[in-house]
This record gives sequence, C-alpha cells and structure tokens, in this order.
Amino acid sequence: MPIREIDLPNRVKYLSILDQEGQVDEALDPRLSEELLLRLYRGMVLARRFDERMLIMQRQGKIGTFAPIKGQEAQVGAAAALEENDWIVPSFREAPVEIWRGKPMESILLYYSGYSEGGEIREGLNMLPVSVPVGSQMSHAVGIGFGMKYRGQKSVAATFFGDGATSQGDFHEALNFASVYQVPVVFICQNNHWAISLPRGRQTNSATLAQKALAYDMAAVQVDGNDVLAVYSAVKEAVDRGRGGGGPTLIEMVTYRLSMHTTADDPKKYRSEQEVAEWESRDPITRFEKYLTNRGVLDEQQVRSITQEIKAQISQAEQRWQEAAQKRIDPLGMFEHAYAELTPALRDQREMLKKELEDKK
Amino acid sequence: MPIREIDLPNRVKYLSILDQEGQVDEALDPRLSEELLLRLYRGMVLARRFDERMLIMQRQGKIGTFAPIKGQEAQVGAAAALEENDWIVPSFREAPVEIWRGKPMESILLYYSGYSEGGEIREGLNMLPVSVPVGSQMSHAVGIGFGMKYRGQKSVAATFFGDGATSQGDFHEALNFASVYQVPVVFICQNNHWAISLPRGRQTNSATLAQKALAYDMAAVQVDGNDVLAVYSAVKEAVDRGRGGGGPTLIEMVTYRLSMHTTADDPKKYRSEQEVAEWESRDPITRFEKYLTNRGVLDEQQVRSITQEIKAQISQAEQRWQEAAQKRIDPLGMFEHAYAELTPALRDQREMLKKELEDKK
Amino acid sequence: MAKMNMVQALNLALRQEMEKDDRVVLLGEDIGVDGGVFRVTDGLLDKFGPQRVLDTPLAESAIAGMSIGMAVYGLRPVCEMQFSGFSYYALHQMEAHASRMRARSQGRYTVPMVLRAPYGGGVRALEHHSESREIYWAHTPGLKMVIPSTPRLARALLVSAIRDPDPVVFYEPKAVYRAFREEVPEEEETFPLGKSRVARPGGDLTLISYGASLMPTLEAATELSEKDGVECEVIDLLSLSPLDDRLFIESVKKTGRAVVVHEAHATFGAGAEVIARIVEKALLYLEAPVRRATGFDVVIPLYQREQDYLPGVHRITKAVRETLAF
Amino acid sequence: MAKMNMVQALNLALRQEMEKDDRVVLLGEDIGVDGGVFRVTDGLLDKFGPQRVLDTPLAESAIAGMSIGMAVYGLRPVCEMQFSGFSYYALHQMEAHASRMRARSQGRYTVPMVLRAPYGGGVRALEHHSESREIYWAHTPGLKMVIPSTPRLARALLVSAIRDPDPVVFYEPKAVYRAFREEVPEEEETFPLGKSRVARPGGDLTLISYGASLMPTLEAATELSEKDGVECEVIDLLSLSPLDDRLFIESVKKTGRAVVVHEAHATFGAGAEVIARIVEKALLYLEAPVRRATGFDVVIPLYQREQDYLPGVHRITKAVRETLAF
Ligand SMILES: Cc1ncc(C[n+]2csc(CCOP(=O)(O)OP(=O)(O)O)c2C)c(N)n1
Ligand SMILES: Cc1ncc(C[n+]2csc(CCOP(=O)(O)OP(=O)(O)O)c2C)c(N)n1
Ligand SMILES: [Mg+2]
Ligand SMILES: [Mg+2]
Repeated sequence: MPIREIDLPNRVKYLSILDQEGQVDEALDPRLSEELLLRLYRGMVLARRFDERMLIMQRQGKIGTFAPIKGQEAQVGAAAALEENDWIVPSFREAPVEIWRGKPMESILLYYSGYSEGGEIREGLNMLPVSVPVGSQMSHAVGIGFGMKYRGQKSVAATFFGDGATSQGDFHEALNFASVYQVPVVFICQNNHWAISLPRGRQTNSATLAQKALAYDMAAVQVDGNDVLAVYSAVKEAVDRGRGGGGPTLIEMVTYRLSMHTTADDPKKYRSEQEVAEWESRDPITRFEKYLTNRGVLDEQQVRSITQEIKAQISQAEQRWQEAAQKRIDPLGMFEHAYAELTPALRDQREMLKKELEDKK
Repeated sequence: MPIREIDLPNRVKYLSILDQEGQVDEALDPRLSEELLLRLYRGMVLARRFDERMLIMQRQGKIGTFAPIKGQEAQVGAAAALEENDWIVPSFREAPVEIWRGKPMESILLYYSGYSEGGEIREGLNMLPVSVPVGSQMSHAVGIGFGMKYRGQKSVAATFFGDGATSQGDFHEALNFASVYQVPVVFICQNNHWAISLPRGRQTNSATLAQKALAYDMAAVQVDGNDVLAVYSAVKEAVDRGRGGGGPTLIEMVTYRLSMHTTADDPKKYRSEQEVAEWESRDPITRFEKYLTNRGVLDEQQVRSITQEIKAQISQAEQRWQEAAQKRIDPLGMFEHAYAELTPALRDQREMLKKELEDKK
Repeated sequence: MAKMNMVQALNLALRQEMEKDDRVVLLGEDIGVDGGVFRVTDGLLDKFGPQRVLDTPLAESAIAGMSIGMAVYGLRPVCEMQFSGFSYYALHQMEAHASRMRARSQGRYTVPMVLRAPYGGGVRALEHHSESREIYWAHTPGLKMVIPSTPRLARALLVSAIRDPDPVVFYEPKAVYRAFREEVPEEEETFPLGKSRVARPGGDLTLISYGASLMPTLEAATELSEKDGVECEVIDLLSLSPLDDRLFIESVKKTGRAVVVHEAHATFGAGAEVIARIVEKALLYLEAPVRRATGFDVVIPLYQREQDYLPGVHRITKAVRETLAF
Repeated sequence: MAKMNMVQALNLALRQEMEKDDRVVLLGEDIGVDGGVFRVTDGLLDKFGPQRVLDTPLAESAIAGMSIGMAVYGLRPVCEMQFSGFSYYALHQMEAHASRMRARSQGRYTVPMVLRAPYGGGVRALEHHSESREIYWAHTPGLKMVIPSTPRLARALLVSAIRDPDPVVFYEPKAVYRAFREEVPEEEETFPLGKSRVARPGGDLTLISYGASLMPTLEAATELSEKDGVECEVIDLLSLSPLDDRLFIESVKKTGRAVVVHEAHATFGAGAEVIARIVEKALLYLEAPVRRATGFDVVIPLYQREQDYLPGVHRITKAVRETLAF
C-alpha cells in the first residue's frame, strides 16, 4: 500500500451531562451522593462570592492585582474527583480548587495583598502554590507523578492551566514526558476562551485543545466545563486511569471567563458584551442550582442559609486576614526561606536592611 | 449528543513510491525528467562519498567532530522540490541538501575543521547556516515564511530537523505559530530512528511523528524517507500548498542513521548490528540505482564515470579547503562580525590579543 | 513639543518608525487589539493592520525565534515580552541565534531585531512581574542591551535600537512608564546606543545608575545637595551593552568617590562591572571604596516588602554619606 | 585510594549516593544506555535500573521541570544537561521555580535537586559546546552554583550538592574531565558548598580562579615562581554562589595585588564581582589595579581560534607581571 491512511488509535470525545436547563443525561449521570452534590454546590457558590468580594476589596485598594474566576467555578468538580493523597499543581485561576482542597481564604487574601506569607501551605495539603508563568507548572506534575509511581503510591497529580498555556513549549514537553513515562497525571486545561485579549481561535489553529493529546497518543476528552457533573466524571475517569497505571490524560474544560483577565485588565477593549452575555446564560452555578432544585436536593430555604453561611465564612476569613496582615509586616521576612540557611552575603544584607529600618523609625 | 466523538478534519497519510527492489508505483510516480533523476542520483552519491571522506579525515585528525549523514541521502529529494527563492533552514545533518543548494564542500570542511569562515554563505543562497541547538531553528523558518507572505513572495521556507527535535518545546511553538499565521513553511522531520542513544520509540509515545500535526490542524504526511521519489513528491506537494497560500505542512521522513551520531559517538553502546543491517538493506541509493538501471536511465558505464567525477570533485574541494585554511588562520578573526562595529571593549580586547600574538611569535 | 510619559514616548517611536519603514513589524502577546498590557502599542493595530502588528500566541520563545527569522529575511521586527520576568523563555533563542547569526554566517545574515520588555519593581505587581535581570542579556556577547530612564531618552533610544543592525534587548522601566512627563519632540530624535550621559553634574561624588533607579538616585542627589551641601554627579548608563565607561571613569577621576545604584541583585549585578572598570581605569583616583546601593540577593518580594527591597533614597544617601565619610 | 580522573570521580559520587539514598534519581539525555556523552553516568543504569536512571526525551526544560516536581515530592533528582550550552533552555524553570519554591511556599516545599552540566572550552567541540555562562545561574538568587576544579573536589562537592537542601547548578569543566588523575578516597568525602580554598599558597600576588581555568592559573603560578621568583597565592573559588570572599580578601590584604582568571566573557563576568568585593572589603590594601585575564566579549570561536580566546598561561602571566610592575 504505497499510499494509505495511518490508523491512529486515539480519538477525542466530547462530554456533557447537565444541559443548560439543568436536565441530566441519565446514562452519564455519575450518581453522586446528595452530600457531595451539596458540597459541590456550596464550593461553587463560595468561590463566586469570594471572587466578588475580592473584586470589591481590590477596587478599594485593600488587595492588589488578582485573577477573577467568575464563570469557571465548575472546576470544583475536578477537585472533588481527587483524593487527599493526590496532588494538585495549579496555575493562578484555581482559587475554587484551592479552597476546596483546604487553603484558607485568608491565605489567598494575604497573598494578593502582597504578603509572601500568603504562599504558606499547610503540611499534608499536597498542593503547590500558585504558579504565575503560564504553562510552566505542568512538568512539575510530571515529576510528582513520577515520584508516585517510583514510590508505588496509587495516587495521581492533577495540574491546571489555561487555553493560552497550550501554546507554550513547556506544555508540549510535559505532555510528551508524561506519555513516555506513563505517569499518573491529569492535565486539566481550563479553556476559558481568552488568554488576556487573545481569543481561543487565534491562540491555536486546531478545532479543539483536547486533540493536542493525539500528538502523544494520550487519552483525551473535551468536556463542558460549565457542567460540574461532566467535569467531575471526566476527571474521575482520568484519575482512575492514572491510579490504575493507565497513564496520563488531557482534559479540555470548555468554559468562559466572565470577568476580566486580572483586575488590571479591561476586557471591553477586546470582546463584545454580547459574547459575555451568551456565556452568562450558561452560568455553571445557575445550571447546577436548577438541577439540584429539580431533583429536590436543594430548596430556596437552603439556598438562603448557604448564602448566609458563606457570607459569614468569608467575613471571618477577612478578619483573620487583617489580623495576620498586621502581624506579618516584618520586612526582614524577605530573607527568610531564600535558602535553608542564610548565606554570608544575605546575612550582611539582612543586617543592612535592619539598620535601614531602624534609621527610618 | 452528550457524549460524542469529535470529527477532526485531518488524517495522516503514509507515502512510498519506490519499493526496496526499485519498483515504482506508476500511479504515484512524479514523472521527473531523466536529467533530474540523474541529478538526484548524483546528489545522493556525492553526499555518500563526501561523508565517507569526511569520516576518514576526521579519523586522521584533519577535521573535528561532525555528524555523518550516511543513509539519509534521500533528503536531496526535498532540496530538489524547492526553487531558488525558497529558503532552507537546516539543522546539522543536511550536508546533502546544503551541497545540492550550492554550498561548497570546502566550506563544510572549513567549518568542521574549526574555522568560523566555514559558516560563510554566498549571497543569494537563501539558506541559513547549520543550527546545532536541537529544535531551535524551526521558528526561524516561521519568521522567514511570514516575511515571504508579508512581501507577497510566492516562495516557501523548508526547515529540517530530527526525530529528537520533536520533543523540544520550540518544535511545538513553531508549528503552532506556523498554523496560526498560515505561513508557507514545510517542516521536514528526518526521523532517523535515533537521537544519539535514544530510540524513536522512547523519544515520544506516539505511533508516528507526522500525527503531531493534528495538534495544529496542519497537513501532514509520513513518507518513506529512503525513497527519494516519495520524498520529492511529498515535499513538492507541501511546497505547492505553501506557495498557493495553503499554509504549512509537517512531513515525517522515515529513514535511518546508518553511521554514528557524531564522530564522538559509539553506536555499539546502544543499538544492535542487526537493526543496522536491516536498514542497510533499505539503502536509499541502492534502491534508486536499481530503479534507474531498470528504467535504462543509468548503466554501469555511467555509474563509473559519475563515481570518477565525484571523486575528482571531492578532491578538488579538499584542495581548496587546504588553501583556504592556510589563509584563514588569523586569530583576530574572532572579533570580526561580533557586531556591525567593534565596541570599545572589543577594540581593547582585540588590541590585547594582537599584542599577545606578537609576544608569542 | 508635547509633554509625554514614557509609554506615550515609546508609542511615538514605534509609530514613526513604522510610518517611515515598512520593514518594521511588531509582534507580541496582547500588543494588538489590547494595545499591550501597558498600552505601549496602543492604536498601532488600527493604524498599521494585522500584518504589521501581530498578536501572537502565548509563547515567548517562538516570538523571539520568529523575530529572528523575520530579521534574517530583511524585516525589522520589534517584539514585546509582556514582562521581563517571562523573557527568559526566549533567552536560548537570543543567546543561540540572535546574538550569533552575524558571526556564524560571517556577516551574511544579521538580526536587526529589538526585544522590548518592561522590567523592574515598584508597581505592586504579582510574582515574576518585578524582576531586574538585565545581566542575563548584558553578559551575552552579540546582543546589545539598553535601559532608558526618561520618556525622551526612551523614544530616542528605541528609534536607534530599531535602526541598529544588531539585536537589541530593550528593557523599559515600568516604574517610570507613567511616573512623569517630559517634552518629547515630534521630529525625529535618536540617541546612540552604547553612550551614557551625565544626568546631573557635580564634583563631590559620582553616582552611577540606570533605568528606574535613576529616579531615586536623582532624588538622593537633590537631598544631599540640599541637606549636606554635597554635589553628586549622576551618570545614567543607558546602555549596559556596549557599556560606556568613559563618562563615569572621567567623573570618578574628578570626584574620587562613587556609589553604584541599581535594583537588580547586588552579587554579579551590573554594579560589579562598573566597579571593576573603575578599578582597572581609575584606581589611583579612588579615595574610598565604591559602594553599591542595590537590590538584595533575594527574589524581589511581593509588594508589601517591595519598597524595602528596592534601593530607595535612604539607601542611596546612606551609601553616599558613608563613602564621603570614609 | 584510587587514582581517578574527574569523570570517574563524579561517577563514584553518583554511585555512592544512589547506593546510600534511594531518593537519588538521575535523569537526562543519553545518560542511561549510553552512560552520558562523557560517560559520567556509565554503568549506573545497569546497576540501578531504569526507574533510577532515566533516559529522557530531548527537552531540557522538561528535564528541569520534572526534576523540580520530583524534588518537591521528596526525591533528590540529579539531572544532566548534555552541555551547558543547552542548559539555558531550562533557565526559566530554574529561575521561576527551582530557585523560588522554598520562598514561595514559605519553606513548605523545597527543591533539593542538582542540575549538572559540562561547561567550558578547550576540547575542540562544535558551536554551543564550549560556553562558560555561569553568571546566568550565579546571579539568580535561590540557586547555588558550584564549579569544581579537580577530581577529588568534584566528587566531594557533588556529594554535598546532592545532599544540599537547595537547588544546585553544578558546572563540570569538561576540559578537566580527563586532563589528569588524582587520588580519590573510596570512603565518603564531602566539601561544603560556599567555601573556596587555597590551591597554592604565596605572598606576592593573589590569583583568583575556578573550574577549568584553574589549570592554566596554577601553571602560570609555577612559571612565575620559577622564572620570576614571584609567589602567587592561588584561590580556587569552587562555589560562585554563595560566593566565599573570605579567603581571597584575606589573601589580597596580604599581597596587595590580584588577578582574576576565568574563561567566561570579561564584561559582567565573575571577575567583576570578585573585584567589587575586593574594593568593598580591602581597597586600602590594594597596591595596583586588579586585572582580569579572561575570555573575550565574543562568542567563543570554533576550535581553530579557541585557544586564542581562552585565558592561557601567557595571558595570565602577563597580567600578573603588569600588576606587579604597576
Ligand atoms: C510565560 C508567561 N508569559 C506571559 C504571561 C502574562 N500572562 C499572564 S496570564 C496570561 C494569559 C493566560 O491565558 P490562559 O493560559 O488562557 O489562562 P487564563 O488567564 O485565561 O486563565 C498572560 C499572557 C505569564 N504570566 N507567563
Ligand atoms: C538543545 C540541544 N540539546 C542537546 C543537544 C545535544 N544533541 C545534539 S544532537 C542530539 C540528538 C538529536 O537527535 P535528532 O533530533 O533525532 O537528530 P539526529 O541527530 O538524529 O539527526 C543531541 C541530544 C543539542 N545539540 N541541542
Ligand atoms: Mg484562557
Ligand atoms: Mg534522529
């Protein structure tokens, strides 16, 4: 056969479970417990409210630049599909996942109000800090996945990144390594349609981002990223695959950034109100709320009490943040954790700054 | 359709035209002129003989480390499919292509005997110098392709690289940019099965390298890289596509490095004699010679005279190389071409070296 | 002449060079529709169209690599790295190719490109948005490295950089972007690469700085003049590569004392080279050790501690007073 | 004690640390079956298997990035960059993550990895195979940077680097790899990071060098002793970061004169920092300008001119004689 089509083993699937009206596809329903369903709902609402609160605080000058997550709350479905021993390697738009995993909100506030102490991560949390350089963190998940395999742990590493990140060379290298070493890594791309001002369609010329996995003969799925059940199911399947020794998976969550890129950004410069409005009608929370209400898992009364609880929770976090911020202003802190031990030059420099601070008093 | 297979537009084809016995597939035969067929043959034999000669010279200490091309001579088919206005952006295993394009063999000898002057490129040659950092040169072809498009030129840029290069992030970025900007670039991967000691199968986990184009919805083909007619045809098709505004193409040439990685390498450490022997039986020159002989384009007499001519040509090049090397030993040459003009520090340093050289006399 | 901030002045330089020379093409992340995250390229897409102002995918190495190819082909690409903190993704391209193509091809191919990048601290930004690692570039032979300090100089230097036949890394002090305005002539103005300038004359001590640090350096000079009656001569390096040591050597020969100021880490920072040049060329004139008022050898901290990291007026005046008291 | 060249000594260090500690895992291009292009990892795949000696695909950034993940997870990866000239592909990973993870996570996560890379000229190699750009790493806070000069020290330093809680960039002078042999004890030996050593005592002038340049430096010292009766004290820096200035400052206080030798480019090279430290800490002892005998500010040329680029005995002795005659 001198000219023939090559038969490639993998294909890319698209998965959605809940439609926009909150109707579930019974065959695909992951049949989560009511408790988990409510936790997912709570996680999404908390994330939304906290995001709104942060935006206000940013506008008031209480915190600095941050990346709002509005519209991408269904990512908690991914977090829910992971277990404690699994690792999370986030980018910078995963506050919902981080809070789900147990990062205190005051930590997030500290970080975005310019305190390095906001980067503190509790022992056992198995989650890396925010990674700002786009696309650079995925290979860390590969290393962690290798470590798990090396130690015979039946755990997986899940790493998050955006549509823009798929253009980086590091994305390609990480996927290639993951596939070569068949490590238990789940690559979760939050395709929120924009990388600052660049629309998804000009970021790359492929029909989907999921199909990039074909370059590595890696399992892949494109999922409705505003459908928390679909996200959960897709990630769960990938996690099970990884845990079972089946190697890595690439998941494209099709979602939308409803808010600005960061608080320093003005999306009006580059996208239409209409596009945003269309995606607002696909809000992941509304849809899930409808579903829960239809199923009778949630009623108005509960919605109100959850709202109240969340409000209280957030304001408590703010209070703890304020207390912490007051405690944590020692400028000499910048020399902490540079190395395990201060080097001679750093000792001198620390001394120098100490004197400077005394002078300034 | 909550779960469905995504229909991807591209598929990957495999192309071969001449089989190992030199039998041509009539339907696919590009029907080249006898003159071009003989030029191709000559190009391949010259490349082989020059490579053998260089290996001897290297063993004699006359030249330094270089990367033999034995077995990969069918790459001249790619060069033949290009026109003068097209650009060539090579890696380091494209001596056959470079010679085809018009690089003097003495230039290559100068380069590998440690003279920077070996990097000289004649005006109008439209070919970049050897690029050593694996995978790094492809994005230059994208920039050149952009320039062609910007200037409304109907030309293309062809860039060469190895199987190992496909693992580099720069490979991914270059393909993505090429597809986004739909530039006339032909990416030619010489999959010679080895990246130093790493076999193709462990370089990446995909069935083919050609399929990596699916990540960019880019046209792609895998071609028998020891079949000079197939290489010609595949590249010609890609060149026509690029010239016609149809954007980039990825071509995987399946070939084999019969010799060592470089003269500093010992392939016995990592691969079996048997594998090499198998590939020797697929020698691109033998096969083509059979075909030409069968077709009556070539006879023993001609083979002998071509061999003689090539021998003379190579020894003339060696002579010119020796003359050039004698002329070109001025150490101060290292300051030439650092910048358009010498900087003050370089002027001082040049002066310093000049004195040093005088002292040493 | 219009009063402009540095962003406007850079925009002017780009616009005028693009008008004059159709080889000039811009590329980078968010430089088109968005006009760049700092608005340096604002309006240029509208004016010159998408073939000359390219919004690129998110990949710094390819941005640099594609620019190299464009430059080789005969264009004059000006690419933007959104923040210098992400420019290291492109270091291998600049190191392996941009800086070497001329020598590698023995003068046949050149890479007349400019790689622009906002650099430096002081704007309360996120991690990786405040670095000052100019040394990576300045130590790389074959590259030029420029850091302007005022709007007018930024404009003139950028024009020179675009016209330069060699690759230029152009770091823009983002703390200066909107800090003040300066008269910038509409008519063409250039400033030669590889030349420093006297930003303030004086005879008692030489202050050597560049980029964003020039602001506190000048402030410190003013304070020292007013409070101590000490007149510092302030040298603004402008180019780190080629480094112009002529002015600061002359100045030190006159003053006998010097302090170098920059926000980059002290160790292996630019100050070290300045001191080495002083030692090589003016040792006998030195009446006191040359001090460095610089950033510390730690990653620049998040913004609560950023000002304590940066060399401010206090750190500078203290170094000057100690040097004078030596 | 066996006599070993540096390649063997490094191999010994790796083998013993792997035997002792199953957290130590090696990765890199061609380090397994092939034993590394310089054979530093020879035999280790056979001994420890493919889970501990990983032949990686050809991607330096992922090698570093994967190592970071491994280190965070609790392993002690030692990755190899085949040549330092290709290590800049990994600079952004080392800069953005390895060097910062400790501070970013406030001490929760650390990156105890070693990034090994053969560096430097003198072996008649191809382009990009002879660079000496240690400054990129040494100027990056949060990293340590070590460059051994002899087999025994290489072994001891590599063991220390592997055990170090912070990321260490370990440049191996390939010109020394097989240049000479030295007794290397089978028993464990370490050498603290951040400490220099006196390689040859003397009282007339201080020669400061490291890595491959130490060989010509010592040769020059011998020649100067024999021919001129001048006794140079030779300081071998060993670590560039943290830089140990104690020994060379002490020495300069005694000798009053110094010459710095390295094959990296002069401008913004390590010599500048050494001179800056001398100025800061021992200016009044200086009787002559500190000179630099270094590589030039051009890309290291192909091998016909390589020796003219490198600081050889002649360049060093000349600098010393001029310094003494000052
Ligand atoms: C390497 C790198 N280059 C540039 C930036 C600046 N930047 C921050 S976010 C961003 C866009 C990221 O887009 P995407 O990956 O889709 O993530 P999203 O912001 O949409 O969540 C850019 C360009 C960066 N942080 N890192
Ligand atoms: C960035 C980079 N890393 C490592 C090397 C060292 N090296 C030279 S060639 C080579 C293997 C290249 O394999 P491949 O791309 O398949 O090309 P081939 O040598 O087979 O032609 C390696 C690792 C290099 N030149 N550049
Ligand atoms: Mg996005
Ligand atoms: Mg190969």
